[in-house]
Amino acid sequence: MKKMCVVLEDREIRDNPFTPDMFRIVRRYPLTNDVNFYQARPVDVEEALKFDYKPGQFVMMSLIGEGEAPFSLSSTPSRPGMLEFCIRNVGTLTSTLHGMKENETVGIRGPYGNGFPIDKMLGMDILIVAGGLGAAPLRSLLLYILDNRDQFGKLTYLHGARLPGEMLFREEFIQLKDREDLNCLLAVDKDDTGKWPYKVGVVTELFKDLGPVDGKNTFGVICGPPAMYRFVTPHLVKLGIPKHQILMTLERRMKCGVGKCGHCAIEYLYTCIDGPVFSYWDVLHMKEIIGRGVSDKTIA
Amino acid sequence: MRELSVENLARVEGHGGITVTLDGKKVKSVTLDVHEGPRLIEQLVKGMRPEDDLNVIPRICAICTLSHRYAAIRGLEKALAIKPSEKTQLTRDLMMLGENVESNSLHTMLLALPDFLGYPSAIAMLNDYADDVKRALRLKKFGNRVMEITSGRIVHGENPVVGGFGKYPSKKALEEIKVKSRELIPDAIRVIELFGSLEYPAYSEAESLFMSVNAPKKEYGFAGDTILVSNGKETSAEDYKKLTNERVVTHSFAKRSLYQDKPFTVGANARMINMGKRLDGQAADFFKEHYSDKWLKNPLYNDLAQAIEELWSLEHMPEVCDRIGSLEDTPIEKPTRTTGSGTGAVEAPRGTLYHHYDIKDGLIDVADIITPTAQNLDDIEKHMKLTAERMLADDKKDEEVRLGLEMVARAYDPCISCATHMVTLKRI
Amino acid sequence: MTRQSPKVGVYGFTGCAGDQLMILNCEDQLVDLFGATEIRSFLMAKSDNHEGELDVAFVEGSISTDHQEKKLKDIRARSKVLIAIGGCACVGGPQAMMVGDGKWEERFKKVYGNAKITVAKPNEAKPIDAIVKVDIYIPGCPIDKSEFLNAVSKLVAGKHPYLYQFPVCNECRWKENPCILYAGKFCGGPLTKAGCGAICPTLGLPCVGCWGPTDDLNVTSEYQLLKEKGYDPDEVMKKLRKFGGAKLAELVKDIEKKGAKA
Amino acid sequence: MMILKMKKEDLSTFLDAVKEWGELWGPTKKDGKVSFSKVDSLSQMDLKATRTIIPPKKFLYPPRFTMFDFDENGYVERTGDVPKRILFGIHPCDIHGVVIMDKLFLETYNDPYYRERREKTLLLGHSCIPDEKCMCIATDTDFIAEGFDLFFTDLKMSYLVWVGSTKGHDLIRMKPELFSRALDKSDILNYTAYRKWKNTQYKTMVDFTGMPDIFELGYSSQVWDKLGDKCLSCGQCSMVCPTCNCYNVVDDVELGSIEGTRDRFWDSCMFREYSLVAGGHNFREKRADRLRLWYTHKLQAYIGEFGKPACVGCGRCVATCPVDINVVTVADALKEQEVGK
Ligand SMILES: Cc1cc2nc3c(=O)[nH]c(=O)nc-3n(C[C@H](O)[C@H](O)[C@H](O)COP(=O)(O)OP(=O)(O)OC[C@H]3O[C@@H](n4cnc5c(N)ncnc54)[C@H](O)[C@@H]3O)c2cc1C
Ligand code: SF4
Ligand code: SF4
Ligand code: SF4
Repeated sequence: MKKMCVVLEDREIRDNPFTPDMFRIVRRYPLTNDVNFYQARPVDVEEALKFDYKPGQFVMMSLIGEGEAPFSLSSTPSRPGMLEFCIRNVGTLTSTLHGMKENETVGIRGPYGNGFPIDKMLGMDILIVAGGLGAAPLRSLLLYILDNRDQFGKLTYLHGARLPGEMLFREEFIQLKDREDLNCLLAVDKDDTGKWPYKVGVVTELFKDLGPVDGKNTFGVICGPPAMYRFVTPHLVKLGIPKHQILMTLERRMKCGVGKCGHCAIEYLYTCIDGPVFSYWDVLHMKEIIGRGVSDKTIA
Repeated sequence: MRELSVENLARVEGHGGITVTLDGKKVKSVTLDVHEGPRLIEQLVKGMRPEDDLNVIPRICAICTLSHRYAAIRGLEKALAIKPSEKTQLTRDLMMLGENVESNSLHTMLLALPDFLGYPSAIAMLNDYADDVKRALRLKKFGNRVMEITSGRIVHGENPVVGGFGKYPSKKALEEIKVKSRELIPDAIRVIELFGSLEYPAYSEAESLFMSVNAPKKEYGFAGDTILVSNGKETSAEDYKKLTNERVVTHSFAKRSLYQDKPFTVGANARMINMGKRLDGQAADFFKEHYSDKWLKNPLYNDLAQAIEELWSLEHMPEVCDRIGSLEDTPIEKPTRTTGSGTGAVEAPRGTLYHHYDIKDGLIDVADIITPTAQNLDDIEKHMKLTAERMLADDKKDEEVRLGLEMVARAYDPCISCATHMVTLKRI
Repeated sequence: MTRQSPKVGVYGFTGCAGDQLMILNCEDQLVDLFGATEIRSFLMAKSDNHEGELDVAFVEGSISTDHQEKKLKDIRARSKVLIAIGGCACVGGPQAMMVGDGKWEERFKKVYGNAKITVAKPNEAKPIDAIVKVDIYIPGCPIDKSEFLNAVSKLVAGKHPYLYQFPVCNECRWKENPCILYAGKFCGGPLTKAGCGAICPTLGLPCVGCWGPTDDLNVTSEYQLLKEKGYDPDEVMKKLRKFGGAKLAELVKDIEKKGAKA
Repeated sequence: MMILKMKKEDLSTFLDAVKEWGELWGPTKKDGKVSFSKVDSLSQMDLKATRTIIPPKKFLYPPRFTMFDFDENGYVERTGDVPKRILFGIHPCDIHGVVIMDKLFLETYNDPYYRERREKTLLLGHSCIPDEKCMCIATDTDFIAEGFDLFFTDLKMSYLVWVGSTKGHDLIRMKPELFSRALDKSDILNYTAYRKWKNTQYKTMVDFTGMPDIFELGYSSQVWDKLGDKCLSCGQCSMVCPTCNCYNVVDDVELGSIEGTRDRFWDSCMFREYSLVAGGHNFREKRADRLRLWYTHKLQAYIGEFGKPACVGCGRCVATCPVDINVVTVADALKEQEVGK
């Protein structure tokens, strides 16, 4: 048994992990009709370069009078100085945020969460599958790998959206398609414009165009709406990727980000400190993890 | 023919309006209608246990919430043959004093006074009468505090129950009331002086009859088992039907009352007329100073009566608190029978309120509630008609007539007397 | 950055006026309240009322005549945000406790006899969201000062009011009261929205349910429990319905049907 | 560990003396309400009371408090207004509860609000007599070796006093003449007899061994649905449990400004909105799911991590849940696959 007692006298950590620092929104523009892109920098510019994080981590963002909410970092630590977010307008805090202008300030604390296990991923092939807003944390990983391209193996990026107009960072990803060192495949469920030059169909359709995959040497990474996990994971398993190398980032309600408030608990794990990145293996023995429906039956 | 209508006479236990129909200079009719939707509360409590009835009926009116509660408790306790302890009785007295201070200060200073001084609201008076508005808010807040301490919260407190109280006020809270009530006496006196110095237009003057409870022990008070009529008669509260004779009129969801086929007045001035001589303390001095025959005719004096009554309520609190504090807490008394009838009569700030219950096998069989405003409605109509006629005869402008009518209606403090806003004139 | 003070209207329909009165009972904040907002219409507090476009409308009371229905629709049409204040507006109030039992007309006749009332056409009481869309609910009978002021303060600051939903039991526990229901007596706490501060259980009295039903109540379980404790099912139902309005009436329908079979 | 001896009748003198350090709090009973309250002396306490309705977590982490004051320039933490308090009369189970809370609030990220209160609160434990709802013997929390400042074991004629911290020792030094180091054979015998006797006092028999596996096996059991049908979602169980820590956070602004406060208040995983996320998805929409989380947390997950349950056997859930859902009934139901009456 581990020692239970915390010795008070030992600890000299006096910082308040709940205190937000003030950041200024320096850019803000719409990505789709309900998702905005934000760039933010500490009001105290000196601090800007000190904010270090890992892809897959998130921050708690405060708006005065609206409270706090967790948001993934969409930028990469390999390009320091500016934090980037893409945020969907779904409720109280996010709608006020959507109404804010450049130069206004928000509170930010973090980074929190485990982030992607970059150390373990070094030298491996990477297969990223993004759906909808899942692109937010995955863009961070993608840009990070592109900035450190020589340290990773083959890189594949699959991205699905409902409609062309709903694809986050559409122009950015379309440009990436030209890169030699990246296989970037894009799909939309439906093409209402009639001008979509790429795949029309659900994101799993893109697996047909993948080509050979060296499963044992690959990390599969998924992020998207809960239903997507159910459809995509079997494909990754079929490709021979070991379950502990299939990563997914999860969302839960959060009120603290630091493992105290309890809201993000999944059995004994906290999404905020033990996650938000979990492996499929974790998910398999924690049944509640992506909601009802992922029972032993559907996973087996 | 033209119609002078005073729309949205809000708070006559809901929403009402006054329509004055004019034919040249003659007033054809005055109708005060209540078009707030019917709630049928008396029917809904049928079949309920007495304790459940007590949760529902205070919701008839927020501003007389404790009066409703107390009237119901008195009626139910009679029906169930429960005798409350002295401590219970005194704590109920205290809560009524609180409601009286709250309601009277709200009505006199914040709702009626702006009319006399020519402002649309008390808030609009802030620039010129900041001290008086703040004084009124102080008094009102204290009245609320007394209600909170005794009943559990400011509005619709559930603490007073059949047979006693959930919890009695603590010694500390009683002390707070004692200290604060003494502190506020100068404020209450200023209110009397203010209303004592006002001119009360005589347009509405007419003879009337006045009814109130007869508080026990020849003291002034807000509850009693018999009813005094200013013609010298005294009737048991159980015979309330003979006094009030409720009837339905087509232009209103509120029922009406007549006594011996004539309208009558209930409220603070009725209490003063019937029991004013029993006042003591400084309130008695002010009563002697200001009381005159005019009170018997002019409903506007109700405002002054409320001001004097409020002082009396404040003056009485310390003594009541002391007596409550000196008694041991008593448990809630249990019913001694399950079938019976009883009528409770109390003086809500705006007049006598009756709650009659027939209980059968522990369940409510009949509930009959007669509110003070319902009793006053005919009287209000009568005085308004006179006011309109006389003002028109005096060649008053429509604007003035409208205000004059509003003032009369408001003087009755009809439940919440924000009465008679938005007067529009219609000509045919 | 200064914001324009929002244009506000306060309206009352069928009810006891307690929620409007609670606004007037904010004695310490009343002057600030009238300063921070532009109160365009508030019949209960002032005479110079102007109807027109509003940023926020507070609506009290249930709807029980055709006349009221029309007026409410008008208020909705000219308000950006419409807030239901109090139990009557939110769920219908005590006058809606028997909604749907089919005996309303019978009750009406008992009170008014056969008299024809011409002033308006009466109906069985409805919560306001049965007629118009409601943006925010501030429950309570009457509303709580601080919940109201919190909401107004946020609106004035251009923020969103927020009420986290949990039952009275939570607040009751914070007050460390012995549980009445655990002792086998009726208490409405588990079914009722918190916000009052568990006043009644703190006085040793059962929660009567005046904040209205929570969004997540298990009325069947409480009904069963009380029946097991020896309560008359009829009585339990009456107690449950008191402040539940249309919503509770819907929930207990099943129980009543099953109860009749049992 | 230092163990001292004190005469029974000296306790009152001792408590009067240590009041100099801070406010004295202890268990009191009023109107059927058993709670820790501020007292002037030992005479106002009721040391026979088994369990308070709310555990001492209320001192370290109040039901509602303000974390920050804010305006447009940022957030200023609100700490420093906590009084120094001495809590007398805490039982072993509740001290175990505090130890679990300490881990949660002081490790990984250090919660300054909890920390401040914890540092300013001295825990003076007291031995207890189990009642019919106590089950600390099953959770191995019937005795305590750490986490307190002083612990008083009542041996009828005298107290044996465990000194658990330097702060505890400082209190002893305020009245050193009341304590003696001279423990003799009879003290050991008395203490052994007390332990033996205490072991025989338990009436609630429950066995938590193997719980993690039973939970795993019973994940999809219909028992959860049956319990879910009964649960009232009242959240009482979370409020009273000494090891429930969940909270919610809200911002309030002042009228006419954008200054305001950020408050924290106790929350419960038994509430629907607790697990609701954007888009209206709820990971624990059904009451059965929520109950399972609650009990998994107490009887499965924590055992897996730390070798013992996050239940300290205080019996509060037994003494609280109106529909009889508690660690005992849930453990039994899972084992027997049947929800008892
Ligand atoms: C680790 C993590 C990373 C996230 N990254 C992003 C991101 O990059 N972009 C993005 O747009 N969103 C992200 N989210 C979701 C985002 O936190 C919620 O959309 C946000 O909290 C909604 O706040 P609101 O005040 O606008 O909504 P509210 O008005 O509070 O509520 C709207 C809905 O959101 C739910 N909700 C409230 N708080 C949370 C919460 N903390 N988490 C999830 N749902 C909540 C409510 O139950 C309600 O159903 C992330 C969430 C997590 C846990
Ligand atoms: S007394 Fe009532 S409100 Fe309080 S916990 Fe028990 S059931 Fe809930
Ligand atoms: S388990 Fe019991 S105490 Fe907990 S929420 Fe359910 S009914 Fe309430
Ligand atoms: S689960 Fe029950 S017995 Fe165990 S610590 Fe919590 S309240 Fe006490």
